[in-house]
Amino acid sequence: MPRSDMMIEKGLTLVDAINEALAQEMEHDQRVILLGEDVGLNGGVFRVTDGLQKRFGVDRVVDTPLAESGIMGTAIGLAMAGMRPIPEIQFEGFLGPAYDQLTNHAARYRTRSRGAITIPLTVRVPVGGGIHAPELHSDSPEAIYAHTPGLKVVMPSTPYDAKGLLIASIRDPDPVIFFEPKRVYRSFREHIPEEEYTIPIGQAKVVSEGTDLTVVTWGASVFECLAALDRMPEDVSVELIDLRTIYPFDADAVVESVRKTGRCVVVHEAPKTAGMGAEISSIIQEHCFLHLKSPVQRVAGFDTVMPYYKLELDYLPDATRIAESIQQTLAY
Amino acid sequence: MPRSDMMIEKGLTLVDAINEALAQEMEHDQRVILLGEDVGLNGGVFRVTDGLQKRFGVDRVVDTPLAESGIMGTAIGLAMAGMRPIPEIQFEGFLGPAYDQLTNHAARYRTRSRGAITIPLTVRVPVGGGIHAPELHSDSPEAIYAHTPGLKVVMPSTPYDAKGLLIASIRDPDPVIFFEPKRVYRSFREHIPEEEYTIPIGQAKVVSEGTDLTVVTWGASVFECLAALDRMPEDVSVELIDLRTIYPFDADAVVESVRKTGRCVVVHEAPKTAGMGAEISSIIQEHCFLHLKSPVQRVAGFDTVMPYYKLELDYLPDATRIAESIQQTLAY
Amino acid sequence: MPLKTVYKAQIENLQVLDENGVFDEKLAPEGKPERLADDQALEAYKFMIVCRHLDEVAFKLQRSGRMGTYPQNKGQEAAALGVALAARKGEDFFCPCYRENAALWWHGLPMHYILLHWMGDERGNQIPEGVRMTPLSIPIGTQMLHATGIAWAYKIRKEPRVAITFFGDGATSEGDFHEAMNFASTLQVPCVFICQNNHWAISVPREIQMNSETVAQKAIAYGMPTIQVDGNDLFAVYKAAREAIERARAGGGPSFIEAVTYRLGDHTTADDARRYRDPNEVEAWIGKDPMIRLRKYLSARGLWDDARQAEHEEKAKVIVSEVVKTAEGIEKPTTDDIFDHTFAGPLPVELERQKATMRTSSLGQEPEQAGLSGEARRM
Amino acid sequence: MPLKTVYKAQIENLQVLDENGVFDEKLAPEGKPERLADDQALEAYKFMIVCRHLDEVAFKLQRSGRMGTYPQNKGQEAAALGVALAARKGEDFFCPCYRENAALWWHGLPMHYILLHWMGDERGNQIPEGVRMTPLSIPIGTQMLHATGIAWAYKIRKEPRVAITFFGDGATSEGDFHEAMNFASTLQVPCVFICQNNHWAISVPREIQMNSETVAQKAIAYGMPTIQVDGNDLFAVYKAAREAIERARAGGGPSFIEAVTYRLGDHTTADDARRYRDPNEVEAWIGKDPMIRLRKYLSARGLWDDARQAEHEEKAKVIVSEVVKTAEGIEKPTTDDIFDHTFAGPLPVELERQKATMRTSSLGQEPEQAGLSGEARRM
Ligand SMILES: Cc1ncc(C[n+]2csc(CCOP(=O)(O)OP(=O)(O)O)c2C)c(N)n1
Ligand SMILES: Cc1ncc(C[n+]2csc(CCOP(=O)(O)OP(=O)(O)O)c2C)c(N)n1
Ligand SMILES: [Mg+2]
Ligand SMILES: [Mg+2]
Repeated sequence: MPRSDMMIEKGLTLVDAINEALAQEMEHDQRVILLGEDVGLNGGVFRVTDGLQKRFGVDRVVDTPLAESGIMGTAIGLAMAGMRPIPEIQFEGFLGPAYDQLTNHAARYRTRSRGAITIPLTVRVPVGGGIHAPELHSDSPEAIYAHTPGLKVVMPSTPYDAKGLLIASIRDPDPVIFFEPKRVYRSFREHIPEEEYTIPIGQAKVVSEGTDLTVVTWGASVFECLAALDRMPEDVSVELIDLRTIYPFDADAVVESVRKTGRCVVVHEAPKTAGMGAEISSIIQEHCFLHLKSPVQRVAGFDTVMPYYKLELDYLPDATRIAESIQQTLAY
Repeated sequence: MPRSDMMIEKGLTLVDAINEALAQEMEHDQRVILLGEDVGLNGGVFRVTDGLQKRFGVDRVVDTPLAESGIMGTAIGLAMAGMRPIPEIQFEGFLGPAYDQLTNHAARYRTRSRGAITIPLTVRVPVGGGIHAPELHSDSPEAIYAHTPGLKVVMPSTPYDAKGLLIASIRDPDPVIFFEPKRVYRSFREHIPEEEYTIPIGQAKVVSEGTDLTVVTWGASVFECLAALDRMPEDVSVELIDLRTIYPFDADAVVESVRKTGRCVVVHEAPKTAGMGAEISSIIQEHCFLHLKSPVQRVAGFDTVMPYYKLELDYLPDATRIAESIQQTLAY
Repeated sequence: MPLKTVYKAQIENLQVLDENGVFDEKLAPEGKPERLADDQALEAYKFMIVCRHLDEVAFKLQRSGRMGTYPQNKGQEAAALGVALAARKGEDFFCPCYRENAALWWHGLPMHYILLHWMGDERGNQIPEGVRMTPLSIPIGTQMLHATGIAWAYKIRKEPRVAITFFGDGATSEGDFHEAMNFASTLQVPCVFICQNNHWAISVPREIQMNSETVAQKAIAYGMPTIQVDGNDLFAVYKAAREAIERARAGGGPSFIEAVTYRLGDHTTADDARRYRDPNEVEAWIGKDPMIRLRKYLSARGLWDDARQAEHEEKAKVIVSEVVKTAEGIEKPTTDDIFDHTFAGPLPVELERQKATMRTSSLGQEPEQAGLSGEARRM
Repeated sequence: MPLKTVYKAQIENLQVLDENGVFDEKLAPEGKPERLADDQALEAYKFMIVCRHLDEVAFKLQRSGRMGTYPQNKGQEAAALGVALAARKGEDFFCPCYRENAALWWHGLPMHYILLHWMGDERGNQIPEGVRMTPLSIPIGTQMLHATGIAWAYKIRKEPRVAITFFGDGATSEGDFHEAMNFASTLQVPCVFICQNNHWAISVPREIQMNSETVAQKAIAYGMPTIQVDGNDLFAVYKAAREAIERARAGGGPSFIEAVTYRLGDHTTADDARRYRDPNEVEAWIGKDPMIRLRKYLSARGLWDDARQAEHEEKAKVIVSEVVKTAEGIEKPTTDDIFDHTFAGPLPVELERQKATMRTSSLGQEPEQAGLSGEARRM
């Protein structure tokens, strides 16, 4: 699909970038098919697959029955049979019914069959809070899947990264969960290459360089962190790392940065306890022990169920909480 | 049921202790019912519910259809309606199909209804490896549930703890996952009180006191750690903590110990990345930063799918790996 | 007999009051319990006017930014209310989805609760004492298992109560639907399954959702009594629901009812059905609106006229604006509310700390750590 | 017509060869493709002898500590093999459970693979090139969705192949069964669902598992062609499977077959069925053994006698001992095997480190850290 005037002029949103990546991969690889609830004529509830059924036909962009385990399980079958299925789960809260197929089959098949059967599928899932959605539409379960061997877990925060990482995920011969931070879907536009490109899974991105403290984050929180950085005094130099891939995450980038800065704050929306922040904090401790000038801090969601939207902004880590934690860490 | 001669003479196994706790709670509380696959006449595949259907009838010890989501979901309904259901999931690998009901309903109902509807259920689940079982019968998913707000996660390692913690779990007004380390089911006997008693959820146990290093673990790994301690030189004094409750875990006990010893090794069977070891390591760093003489080490399962049984002992952390890590940590 | 028929089944369709207001007296003879009496029908109609009005107002609240996403119930009032009328208020229990507001309100849920829910406030789920239902359910297809479990408890305790669960056509595709039906049938619990087949699951029409000719036949898999009814016909729904509920109460086990109806509005306010739905189809169903035919029936019996219609529409406005005022008058919860209902007892230490400080970072939380920070600088 | 029948269905039961060896010529006339020819029946019988023998030996391997848990297939060979005979080897695809070894072996799975699997070795799942099946499946009820997806791929690519999935009566209680059936039917994919109803799911009898009179009627929910067959009758299974498979291949969509059979052994070697099963029930089914009646049939046709039986039992012993030798001759995998198949590409750094050191702790892993430890002591 040629880009719209708006896209040419102002750039692409995250939604546009994902849509373009899907279209381009479908164009050059007949094995790629999309399946899920309302992904067809309706173009998905976030319109991410808009226009794709019209373009590629009802056999390649398929509205399925309302059954997440069915979507994941048949996608696994499609993948076994040589297709490159891209199932969409409408919201991260509805990964629940697909959990068994995803973790006990998709994630295990390569190793349980010692390579004889492989599952090249990419599960697209909107993730995270902040859009005033109903219950179970605002969670951040990335740590659950990072703890599940055999899965790769990706979460881009920008249109550029989304396109490159999605293409890399689709081409990856193993199952990838591709989390799309829904708060960022249309929050800004970015000029990105029209041709296809990939960004390697597992590489973090240094969003801003710094020497006094490292902030590690991903997804929509990247923008809260940027806002927090804006509030820092001139003489404070913070390095901001967007992890982009949650598993396998770029420990080297994190460790290198913290060995330089000696201080770190990890930020994520998911509950603190046993979240990815714990993993990153531990890895830092293990590999930067003697460089650490203060304990790694975790600015995360609380260990409660994500509240309904009247309170969601109180729950989510925001620039204020992040900035405060940075300052406390610097002052330690 | 009166204790057998064997029990009187040699003590109770973990299986016996759980069976006794169930029987006693069923005896004094008509609301308690057991449900699950094969829990009735067959007494469960591990015989944990042996004799209970005969004693309490088919209405209180119920063989259900083969459907874990159904077991969990109807147990939730029973709990809503004032019963105290104790569903059994046959192996931790089969929590998968029940994941949605457990995490999106059982765990959330109290807070989503602001206390109007509560779910006092105790899910019993055999857990862990080491018994030469088939695929999906040897996993350790405790971190997944510790990261799920609204659930309590318990894992006793001894008959005494199992009885006291199970009774506490059943009486707890909220959902509890009660993991039973299957490797310990019949591995030893212990004399425990015949009358009912409870052990508070959330309290760790100091298995052995020490001053040089703290080992934190739970479940079957407790015994690997004890074996490792046996191999330590005379002059090395290790404090061994059995966490017993995974969520909410006893951070105070851990922190207090590490503030004393300055060194810590966390041991668990689950994969390392984003496992509970990460949480414990992070909490220690946060609260013992200046007391730490060496980085907290994690001796855990590898970040791979749990292998079939020919290789399971290579996968599971054993006394050798634990002892080595203790020594490296002490030498740091 | 080597090729023999070992099982037979069929599905009946019930309609009592058709879309022209024609009533089949044979199916629901005057004065018989399976026939809604005039006063009941009248009350039901008046109630529907209020429900419909609140539904329209809720839509507008969302449009004007005063409420989050809202799924309109328009056109499905008879399916909900027919069941509610057949169930015993204060005794039987509902496990709803989100398109049977009328049933919940009829059974005592304060009307503003549903607005509160969609305003992103859990207190809209804090079902008052004595009102017997679970809150609206967001994850599709999951609540039927709860109804089955609740009904199971009734059976165990020998209480003459029935659990009734509502769900859509789309929900019948979820595995949990299957498991609930099977548990209910094998355990023979007093549970009634009401499927509001409104022909759509967001943008997915029934034919893509399933390949069966009826939804009702899904119950055949479980050997469960089942029927298809005209869900826009209050009398048919009432008759079928009454039969199923009383059978369940009498120990006769669960039943399934497919109420054939139609989603007249968009899926929710976040949806635009014009993207995927033929307007002619909607047009055709507008004529089958359950309220139109009930009004015709009442008018034909001399119980209703334009004046009363106008009067009750006015009354509805007053009631509804009161409901909106109540909902909007409820202040934002405090942040303590995020924490306080996580567990029954005192909060775990870490969670208590999070609540007290509204922070998850460890620095600045513990007095001892504050003291230690001096040491840190010396390092 | 306000109360009208909108749907009708019935379930047929097919038996061609009864337990006394009596054959219904009308149902499968000599020479017709739906009738197994003599040479096929003969080959099948000989194969069953080997399968049965290997099954018994596997049981003993477990008892003598040379293998882990094993689920015997005894008594269910006809249900498996009847389907395998009707499917095209090298083209059609199986998604099995664990009680249709005969079908997998017939379609080319080296026999020792199944022993390897139960010996706790993933290489028993490393299906060789050209053999078209997934490995044995442990989590009950989950593999039918894979078959549906595979069949879907065939449909998309217009390949004349069929995916065939086997599962037990217990498996039909899982939500995934329902979702697979619904996806298969709505998408009209070439998938055949074979339920081996062996009356038990571990200790749970069919009547507690479900309240339906047949398993076959579960397919009515999906508008899917369905039949109940005598699963101990190779001819009935073959005829029904052939019809379903060829219908699927021709674009006629999925089918369901309930093969009524019986688990003659314990659930697995870890089970003791005497705890829950009436020995009289087992006794009655021993007489219905699929091999007994097939032998009668072949004998009646002059194709079999005691001498050939003895001869082939001897042959089976030789084959089976070879299979056991092969399985036991395979050395324990290296620990690298734990890691190497986690992902296609090079392992992530941390995982590579774990593989290289067989450790998860960070100390003693990195040279730099080793260097740092001097610093640490100075601290
Ligand atoms: C488990 C789950 N998956 C997906 C969704 C997203 N979703 C919300 S409503 C809906 C369609 C429901 O259709 P149906 O059951 O027919 O009910 P209706 O809305 O038509 O009343 C979907 C897919 C959800 N809420 N829950
Ligand atoms: C999801 C899941 N739940 C539970 C089990 C434990 N389990 C193994 S076999 C079995 C019974 C299976 O019965 P059925 O489907 O009838 O097959 P059969 O063993 O009779 O061939 C159970 C409950 C499992 N393997 N997977
Ligand atoms: Mg619908
Ligand atoms: Mg069975």
